[in-house]
Amino acid sequence: FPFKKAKKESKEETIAVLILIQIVDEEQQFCVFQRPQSGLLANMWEFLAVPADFLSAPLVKEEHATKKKLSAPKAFEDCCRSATNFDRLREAWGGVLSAGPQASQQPQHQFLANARYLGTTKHVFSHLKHTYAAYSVEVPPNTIGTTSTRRWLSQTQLMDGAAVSTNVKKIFGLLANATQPSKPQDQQSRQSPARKSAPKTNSKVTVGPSASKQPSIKSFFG
Amino acid sequence: FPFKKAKKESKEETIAVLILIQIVDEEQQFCVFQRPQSGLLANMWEFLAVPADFLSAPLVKEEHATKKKLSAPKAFEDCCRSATNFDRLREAWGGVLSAGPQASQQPQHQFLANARYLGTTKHVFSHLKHTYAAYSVEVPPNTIGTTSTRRWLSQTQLMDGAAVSTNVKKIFGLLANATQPSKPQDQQSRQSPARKSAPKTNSKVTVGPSASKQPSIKSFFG
Amino acid sequence: FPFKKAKKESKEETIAVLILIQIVDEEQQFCVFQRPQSGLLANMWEFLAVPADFLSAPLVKEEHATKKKLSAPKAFEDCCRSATNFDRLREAWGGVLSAGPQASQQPQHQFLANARYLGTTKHVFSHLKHTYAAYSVEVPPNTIGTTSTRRWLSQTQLMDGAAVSTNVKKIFGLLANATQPSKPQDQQSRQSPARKSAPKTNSKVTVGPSASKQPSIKSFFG
Amino acid sequence: MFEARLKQGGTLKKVLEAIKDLVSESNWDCSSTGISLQAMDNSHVSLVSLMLRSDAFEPYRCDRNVTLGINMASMSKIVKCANNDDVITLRATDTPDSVTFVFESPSQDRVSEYEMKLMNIDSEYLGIPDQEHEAVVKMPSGEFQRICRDLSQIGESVVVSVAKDGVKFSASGELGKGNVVLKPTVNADKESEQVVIDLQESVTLTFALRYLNFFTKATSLSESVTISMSKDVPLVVEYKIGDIGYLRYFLAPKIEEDEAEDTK
Amino acid sequence: MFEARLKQGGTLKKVLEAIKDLVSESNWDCSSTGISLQAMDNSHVSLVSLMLRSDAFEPYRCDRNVTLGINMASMSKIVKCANNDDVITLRATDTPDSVTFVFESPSQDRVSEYEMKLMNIDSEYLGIPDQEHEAVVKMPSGEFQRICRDLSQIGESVVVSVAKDGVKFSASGELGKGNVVLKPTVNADKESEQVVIDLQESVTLTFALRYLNFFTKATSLSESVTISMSKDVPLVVEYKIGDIGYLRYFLAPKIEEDEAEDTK
Amino acid sequence: MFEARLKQGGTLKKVLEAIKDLVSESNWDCSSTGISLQAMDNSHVSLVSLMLRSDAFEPYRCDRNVTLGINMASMSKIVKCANNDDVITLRATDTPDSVTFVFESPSQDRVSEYEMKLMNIDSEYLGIPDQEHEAVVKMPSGEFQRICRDLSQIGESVVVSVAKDGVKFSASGELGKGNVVLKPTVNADKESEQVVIDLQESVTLTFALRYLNFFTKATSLSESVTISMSKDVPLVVEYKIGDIGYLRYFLAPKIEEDEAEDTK
Repeated sequence: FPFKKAKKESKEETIAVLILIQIVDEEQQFCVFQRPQSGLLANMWEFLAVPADFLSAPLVKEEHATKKKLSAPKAFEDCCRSATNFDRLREAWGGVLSAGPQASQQPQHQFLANARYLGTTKHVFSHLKHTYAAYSVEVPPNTIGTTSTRRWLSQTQLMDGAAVSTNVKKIFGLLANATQPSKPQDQQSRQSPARKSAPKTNSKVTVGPSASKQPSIKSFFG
Repeated sequence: FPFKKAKKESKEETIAVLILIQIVDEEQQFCVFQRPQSGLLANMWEFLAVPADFLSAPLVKEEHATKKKLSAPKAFEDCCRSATNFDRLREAWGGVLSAGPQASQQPQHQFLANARYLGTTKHVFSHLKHTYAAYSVEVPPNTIGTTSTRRWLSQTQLMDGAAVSTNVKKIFGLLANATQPSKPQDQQSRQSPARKSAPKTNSKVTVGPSASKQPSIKSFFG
Repeated sequence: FPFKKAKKESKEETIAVLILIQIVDEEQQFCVFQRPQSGLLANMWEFLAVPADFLSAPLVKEEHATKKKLSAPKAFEDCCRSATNFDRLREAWGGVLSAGPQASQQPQHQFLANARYLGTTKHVFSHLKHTYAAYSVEVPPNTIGTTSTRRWLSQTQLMDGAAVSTNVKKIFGLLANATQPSKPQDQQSRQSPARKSAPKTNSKVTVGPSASKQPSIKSFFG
Repeated sequence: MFEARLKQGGTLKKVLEAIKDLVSESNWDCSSTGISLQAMDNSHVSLVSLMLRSDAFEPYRCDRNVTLGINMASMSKIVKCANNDDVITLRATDTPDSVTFVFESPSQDRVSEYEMKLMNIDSEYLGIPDQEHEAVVKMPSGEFQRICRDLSQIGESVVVSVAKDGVKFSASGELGKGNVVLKPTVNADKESEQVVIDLQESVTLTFALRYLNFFTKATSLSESVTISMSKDVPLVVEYKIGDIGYLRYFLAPKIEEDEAEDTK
Repeated sequence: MFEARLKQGGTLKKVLEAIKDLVSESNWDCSSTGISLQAMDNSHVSLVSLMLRSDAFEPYRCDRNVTLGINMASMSKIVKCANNDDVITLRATDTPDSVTFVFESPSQDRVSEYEMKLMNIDSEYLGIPDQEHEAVVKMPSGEFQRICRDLSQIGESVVVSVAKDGVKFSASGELGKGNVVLKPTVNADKESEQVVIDLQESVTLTFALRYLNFFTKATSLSESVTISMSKDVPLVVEYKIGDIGYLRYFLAPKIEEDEAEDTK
Repeated sequence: MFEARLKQGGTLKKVLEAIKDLVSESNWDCSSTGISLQAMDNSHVSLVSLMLRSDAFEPYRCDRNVTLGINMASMSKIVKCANNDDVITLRATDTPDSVTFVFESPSQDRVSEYEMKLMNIDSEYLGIPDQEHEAVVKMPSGEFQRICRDLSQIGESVVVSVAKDGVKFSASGELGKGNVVLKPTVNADKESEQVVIDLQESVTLTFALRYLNFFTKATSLSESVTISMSKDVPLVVEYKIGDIGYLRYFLAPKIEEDEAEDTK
């Protein structure tokens, strides 16, 4: 088969994704942004995303060395959690939120200080591989408004939405896992006073209808 | 059956609804507004509506007393027609029309003076009962423009539209009935000079295609 | 059959249509504009179109004289190519592009100077006959932005789009034919330096996927 | 206590399909004579009237008259959960907040029970006069459905003209005009395929196809339909439900506006 | 006066289904030899040619040649109002403003009549040379439809290669590539299931699947389809309409752009 | 070299239909024992596990273990191009960049070959403990599909209660509540119509209908389905694939939030 080897060509990019959460009428809503009208995933909706290849340098290197399936290495995790990188990311995310004529009313975006690292996931496109470093933060309700390219969706709208791409759902899975009651650091955050701006603690995130909770299959197997 | 009694809980609200009518190319168009993205009937389109519980005080009282099916009592009808209440309603409607960056070019909205009372209808949601006091008024063409949350629909678009809720169609039925030729006060209005700003007389409203008219079944039975 | 003779009544109008082309990521995109919410072809998307009955005077006269099927006469072709008319058309097109709050960033629209005549096509509506004089011009990428009533579509989106009317597809066919390699004046334009603003030469238009070209059936038969 | 057990549960499914798009909510009145419903569509242009006689049910028990205020979309969702050959039982208390639907499979291996909340619906009850009609046409229900659907392609209204030798349905619109003529059948194999015209006086009336198309959603209830017309009086379209009841639709004819309009 | 009565009305319904998505309006030319139509699709890439010979109709009367300018969507709407077993009659005056369609049920109990307004359509008539083709493949029409639909999943174009021992359809795209090979049948039970290859010279041509998928809407007209190809000449896809006529589609092959492009 | 030839190609089509809406991409692990796949859905809530044993294929050849990283939508598109009675062969090299699907018609007259590019998929492999379950219910797969679909009309979750004398599925929501009770069959004509309850301890668990409805897309694979439940452990829904393998779905029960929430 004189078929070009597709696998080796794929470009790799690291994207830092921020899930903005607001709680309205006791229901969580998640902020999504519409992609441009052309190009990759044209017109699809996704979480706030900025290129962040500076996070992935060690990752990419290791990957090329082993030529095997990757699991996010420890060094990459450290990169994602480092204070310096957090600052760079906050600046980039804030830039997106302030862009355009429909800028948020709160240009400092102080809530970004509370962003918390959720984990990493990958998505492979035909000639492109994205590594997503995902973060989440709770935003006071009505701080960030709706525009023609920015919306707040419920969990159901997000997971069932035809215009929401698979990788967004993958990233959302990280949030679901990060908020399992079994995780000790999350349990802790539940006891901390809510709405206070202490970094990393006020997320109070629950996924699913308020009456019952859907655990991930990963909390049972593996 | 240890099932909670749902019927007794339902909250009751009175809404004053204004059907704005413009005639373009000899076809009537009706102005609808999009509801907010969340909550009751999210994203659905409806006529200009403002809460007006002040109209319903006598209605609600009578209803609770009899615990039977209600027909709008005389006192409520009087409330809906009273000049004072008309002023309050016009102010509320005008407020909605002037709101937002896409305000109408004619902020006085003098045409509101010609609003005419059509009647009352109810709609029962799962835990909520709305009583609608419906009014209509003809607007000079192109006075009120289209925005992302405000549109002009033809009768067909209104009645067949998937994003138009049932209660809107009920309210529209009041207009259809109010404009039957059999009603004497309407007959009178047909003889009066059109387009003059005399209150209550210049409506010249006909429903349906111009060649023939669809009477309500109520003009035959009951 | 006492049926009114429908054929003789149809009004005739000449429309000058401009196909704006931009090349993004080596793919051609075509600019379409949304028609008004009511009237003929309400809400449909079409190329930039302006009434231009001044082009058709000789056409209409001949047509009435012969009362037979028309093929665009030589005189009309000349009209469409005349420098004076070109100026009038450019002014009209530029007016549309500059209209509204979402005006293009480049109000002079100098690229309009390069518009080139493609040919003529007709479309018969129930009581209306349109003659389209079609022109095309390549626009530097991102010169003309997207608004709620202005979009850039790929060839596939254009030909398969449900909201694109048949007459637009007919007009597009003229572009496809005009860019056949068999036409000598087009061949010439292919050797000329691209992106230079010499009138009539920098179009570099190819239709279809870049690997192969779909000829018109007319280049084989007739 | 109200309880009514219907062997052919499929009938109730068909009734819901025939009503739910026309009427969004309605009161079901249960009394010793049976279950009845009367409702106008949302625009108050047409009226639907359902009767299911008590002897359709076995057993039928109705200690006191009960009115069930029902959201049709919800009831339709629930009734769709029954199989066509299930036995359906309706049950309610004398002052009900909810109604219970029980679906039993013929073999009794599968029993489903759904409890639906009721609403307080403020509906007007119209008095429908019992009337002799000038023209009564009985025809296959599928034929009537087909004609209404076909002529909807042509225009918004249908003119129905009944004469001794046939009934004519006509429409006209932008693309042209069309008509369908049915002649009375002399001998048809099945009664359900017959076209029968019972005429006291010829009538010609105009109706909105939009509503007729809603009515023909009842086609699966009966193989034939009866259409009764008189001048200046609403049309009656009746589908018999076996020998246990009926579903009737009423629609006022359109009025030609030949009255003088004020000149512009 | 023009009048043509077609016993198998269903045939006309199928013809409309086979054309209406490709061509939005077209002239139907009626002469003593029969009814014919030639039209390009809106993008002028393909051509459809219909022939219904006069002996298909009983009676057929055409006093003068008549051209009927028809909006295909309107005609399709009207023809859908005929039952498959209805007899369809077309009727027009010598200088028509409209054409009349009459549908009669086999039992004559139901007669429908539709009158459709005509248009003045300015169409070019292309001369199609009568041509021997290098490769002619006859195959089941359903098989051809299936192949075109399947390969549309893979890519936008299909490469058709005809050789003595088989015909190969190939496509490639983002997700990979695919091909289907049909071998000539030695003995098939029915003639309609046969694959027959008639070859003077091997050919390999590329076609846009978008148009082929439009053509295969004619599949219900005939159990087999004939595909004729020669180098640098349009493909002919022919569906026979019983022994009363044919429906032919023409599509120019795609040209590989191996001419030098100006380097960027 | 990896090669596996499956006589009943339709089985592979059904497997794809049963997985593709739940999982967007997955690794297919091919070894001497057969082809297996394990994948979580995108939200990591459920898990699907497929096994097709090597003796299902004739021939089956697997020189070295191979992992095929497959986009499920692409594979579904390609597998749809096979007829139900085609023989399907999968083929890949030992270090594959692509996998080849060959579809042969039973008469061998039609051979299709599709080559699909592979992906590098970074998937976690979860260890699934082999477990005895407290309650195992075998029932007709169509019945289970019907129940899940019906109760989705009522609410988002289903409570499944298994007791000696029957299994009860319940849901509640805005419009009311509903339940379906199945009793164990004493004697059913076909084994596939039986409801069999194998119980060590009664269990009552709550599951998200959204996922169960994804699982029942496998209904066409087998006439019966086995549902295994234990307290605080994921549900197993198993469809046997003839005697050549199985498709299993795992879903964690929903947890009632009776833990104290921080008061607002």
